[in-house]
Amino acid sequence: MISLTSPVDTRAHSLPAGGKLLALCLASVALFAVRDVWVHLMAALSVLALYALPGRIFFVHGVRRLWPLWPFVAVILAWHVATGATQDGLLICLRMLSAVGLANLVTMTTSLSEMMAVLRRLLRPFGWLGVNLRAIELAAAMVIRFTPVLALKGSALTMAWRARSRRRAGWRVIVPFMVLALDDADHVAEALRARGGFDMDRTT
Amino acid sequence: MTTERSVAQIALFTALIAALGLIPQLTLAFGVPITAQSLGIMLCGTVLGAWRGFLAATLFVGLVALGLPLLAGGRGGLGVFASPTAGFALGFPFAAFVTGAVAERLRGFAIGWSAGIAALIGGVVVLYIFGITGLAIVLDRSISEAALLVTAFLPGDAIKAVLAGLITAALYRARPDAVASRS
Amino acid sequence: MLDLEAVDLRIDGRDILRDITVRSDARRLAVLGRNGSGKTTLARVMAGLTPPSGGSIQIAGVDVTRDRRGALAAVGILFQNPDHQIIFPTVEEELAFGLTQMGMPETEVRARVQDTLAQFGKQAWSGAAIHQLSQGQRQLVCLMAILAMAPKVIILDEPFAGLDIPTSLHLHRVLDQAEAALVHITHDPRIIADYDHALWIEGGMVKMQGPAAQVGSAFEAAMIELGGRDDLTDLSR
Amino acid sequence: MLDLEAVDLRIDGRDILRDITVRSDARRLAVLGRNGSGKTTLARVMAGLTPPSGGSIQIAGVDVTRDRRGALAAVGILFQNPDHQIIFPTVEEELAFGLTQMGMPETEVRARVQDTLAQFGKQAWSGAAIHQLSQGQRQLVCLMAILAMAPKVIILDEPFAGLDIPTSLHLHRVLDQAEAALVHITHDPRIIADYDHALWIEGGMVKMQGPAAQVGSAFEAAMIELGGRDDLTDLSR
Ligand SMILES: Nc1ncnc2c1ncn2[C@@H]1O[C@H](COP(=O)(O)OP(=O)(O)OP(=O)(O)O)[C@@H](O)[C@H]1O
Ligand SMILES: Nc1ncnc2c1ncn2[C@@H]1O[C@H](COP(=O)(O)OP(=O)(O)OP(=O)(O)O)[C@@H](O)[C@H]1O
Ligand SMILES: O=C(O)CCCC[C@@H]1SC[C@@H]2NC(=O)N[C@@H]21
Ligand SMILES: [Mg+2]
Ligand SMILES: [Mg+2]
Repeated sequence: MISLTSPVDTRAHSLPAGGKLLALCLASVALFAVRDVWVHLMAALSVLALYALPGRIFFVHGVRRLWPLWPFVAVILAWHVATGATQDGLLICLRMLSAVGLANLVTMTTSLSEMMAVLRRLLRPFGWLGVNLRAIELAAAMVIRFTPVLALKGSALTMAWRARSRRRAGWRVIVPFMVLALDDADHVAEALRARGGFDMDRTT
Repeated sequence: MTTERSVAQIALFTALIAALGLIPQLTLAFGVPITAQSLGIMLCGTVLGAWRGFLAATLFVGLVALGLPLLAGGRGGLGVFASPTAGFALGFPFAAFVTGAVAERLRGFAIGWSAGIAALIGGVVVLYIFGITGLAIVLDRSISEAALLVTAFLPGDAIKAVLAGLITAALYRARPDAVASRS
Repeated sequence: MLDLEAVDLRIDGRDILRDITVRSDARRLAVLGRNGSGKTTLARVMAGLTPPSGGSIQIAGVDVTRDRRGALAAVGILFQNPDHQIIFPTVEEELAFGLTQMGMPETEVRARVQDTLAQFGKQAWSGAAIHQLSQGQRQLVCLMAILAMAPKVIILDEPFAGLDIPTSLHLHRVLDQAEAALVHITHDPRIIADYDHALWIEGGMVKMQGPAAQVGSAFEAAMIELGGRDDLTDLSR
Repeated sequence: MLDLEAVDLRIDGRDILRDITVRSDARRLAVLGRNGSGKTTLARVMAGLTPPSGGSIQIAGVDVTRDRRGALAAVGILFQNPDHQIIFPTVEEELAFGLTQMGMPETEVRARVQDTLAQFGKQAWSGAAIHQLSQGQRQLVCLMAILAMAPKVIILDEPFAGLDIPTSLHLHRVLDQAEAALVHITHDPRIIADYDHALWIEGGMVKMQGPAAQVGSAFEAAMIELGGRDDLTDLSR
């Protein structure tokens, strides 16, 4: 599965992930605290500049990922123009674009494994409290495993259906599919147990 | 229930929510998509029960935050949590939890009904509370204005709750011990 | 019965089947080949489940890839892995499904299901939950589901791999009595020694084709030769 | 090596295994039985995956049901259906997982994975997507994953059912050289003729136990006798 990391390498890639995340938090809080539209305009332009720094490909890629926000922008602007509060509308839109833009920027310049490492550090205290961190990590890996396997099982099931039916399978396979998926989860669970599993150090 | 089985089922349902995001979604005029993913959230609760449903949805939201494009339309990353739909995404785990908790408390009803009602309470009422709050904050609207926006989802979400009831009942018939809200 | 003409199949730019031509009216056709040679893929193509990238297929006069309604009466396929075939939770539902799909009225479906179960002495299974059966038992359920539909050609993908001796012997007799033509996929040449025609597939292509006894013994000799070596580089493809 | 004492297993009020006692230091132990007799269930119990309802199990001195970490070095199990065993999407990950679980450092894991692949001449598979492999190829992956972990006892649930002749012959040699003790489950008595000890399971109980040649031929005779009859009521349970 592809993550949403950027296609080009940037200098921001080498900055520590934890630092980027902390900066993002502070910036987001600041954006929601300030109510001056000029400050927001400056902020939005700075974010745009950040996107432009690594070059064209990065810029296009990043802006495309902000595109899903256009309906919000349109609705808010229309609404505020109609109610005569254009400046408020602008402020809300700019703030939203800057906040989402900055957050995307962190995602684009931080690899999945670095993110995982930060998460692991954040979760460590829970480990002391008895939370099974290895289980969490394996669960995440298994989601990535299940997604293509589910697609595969789905097509195997459709094939089994077509082998004995002239009608298309359609919605009728939803329940058999879920049953198959549940059974697959059971098999994976047993396969995990066969090779150690999670309770190795616990004597049940 | 072994830890392995819990973890495998949690991972499976997280993947299921992700897979439901592949069903082409319809984006409403104000930008929130109509998505089958909330059906996945309902099923987390009705099948896995409150806690494991909560964990499956949390894992999903966590993976989105880490940067995997699992939301409808291939969206993901931290930006999601600064955008107007953030309330819905952050509400997923709680919606799943309440769905499961309600389903567990309605054992007196036939399973289809208890699952359907639970899905309506958790997957619609609770999810909307989070979603509306998120919209109100990010778009700077009042709660009632934001609430007006989400009424557009009601018909679709009512259908999803019915589906959740039917699917859960059918699963219970095929694999009784896999439906946690009944065992 | 079987008419494959220059069948090709490419998946993701890889040739899985190449230029397979088989024309046979044999009642018993064997398909031999090593692991990964393309037997299962060929079976799926023959059953009309995977459309080929090139060439044409006719089974019992039906273009199985296009005419799915005709295909249902022409060809039935036993999948190699029972988990890939079973759709329903109980034995009865699984057996009834194909019959209902063929348009058989319900009372007749029920009678046919019971007959098929009785043929294998498994009347007790009708309401049984399939996932509680053992692997070999599940495989037998799959087989019964195909036999019940009585297609003109039955494709069996390693049917004996999971069955015990008495059940295998019994199945042998049932298949001998059945009117259907058989396409039997295996990597064990001894099982098909008395067949009419055999096809040896290697790397997705026909390596040899002819009378079963002849192809079978050539295949067996080659396999034992290969297995005797300790240099395994030949074994991988 | 193997010490099972009056093992019972009930599921949903049904006795699946009853009073199974086996005490054996044989390097090669065969488990014979018909479809549905309880072989796979017994294998799971032996591997510590299903806790028995009664009795006790020790494999290589480890109480495998309770001591899961100890069990990892004591016993490895090859599942009957490869799809039930495979956890990860690529061959490399699948082979590495068990080794990592045993606490092996990463560089060593990688080396061991490559060695195991090389032993079967399958270096080319390391990055391969498992779902694209054929059934027999997947089965071989599962086997390599077990062999890489080098447990003291290896339980094989019909390992040859899906493998071709050269791979079977090669596997035979590998298993002969392996230091591990084998528990080999099958319904084909010919395969295990040269084993040390055999166990014949019928309806979840031990029907016969002793030298493999003796048990094997008794089993074979009984099976052929059963299969020869046309009255099938005996075939169902
Ligand atoms: N979806 C796929 N994508 C790519 N390659 C595939 C796919 N399915 C099968 N293959 C490849 O095609 C070849 C033939 O596979 P197939 O399953 O037909 O073998 P087989 O002869 O049935 O083997 P076995 O005896 O092990 O069952 C294999 O090398 C396999 O890796
Ligand atoms: N979860 C379960 N619930 C109820 N019965 C079960 C369950 N699992 C297995 N059984 C029953 O236990 C019996 C033994 O099954 P098992 O899988 O051990 O057979 P087997 O000897 O391995 O057969 P095969 O040769 O077909 O693989 C079967 O009759 C099966 O129906
Ligand atoms: O994809 C996202 O960013 C999360 C938005 C979720 C959409 C919500 S879920 C409840 C309601 N019903 C829908 O069909 N869509 C919204
Ligand atoms: Mg095959
Ligand atoms: Mg078995």
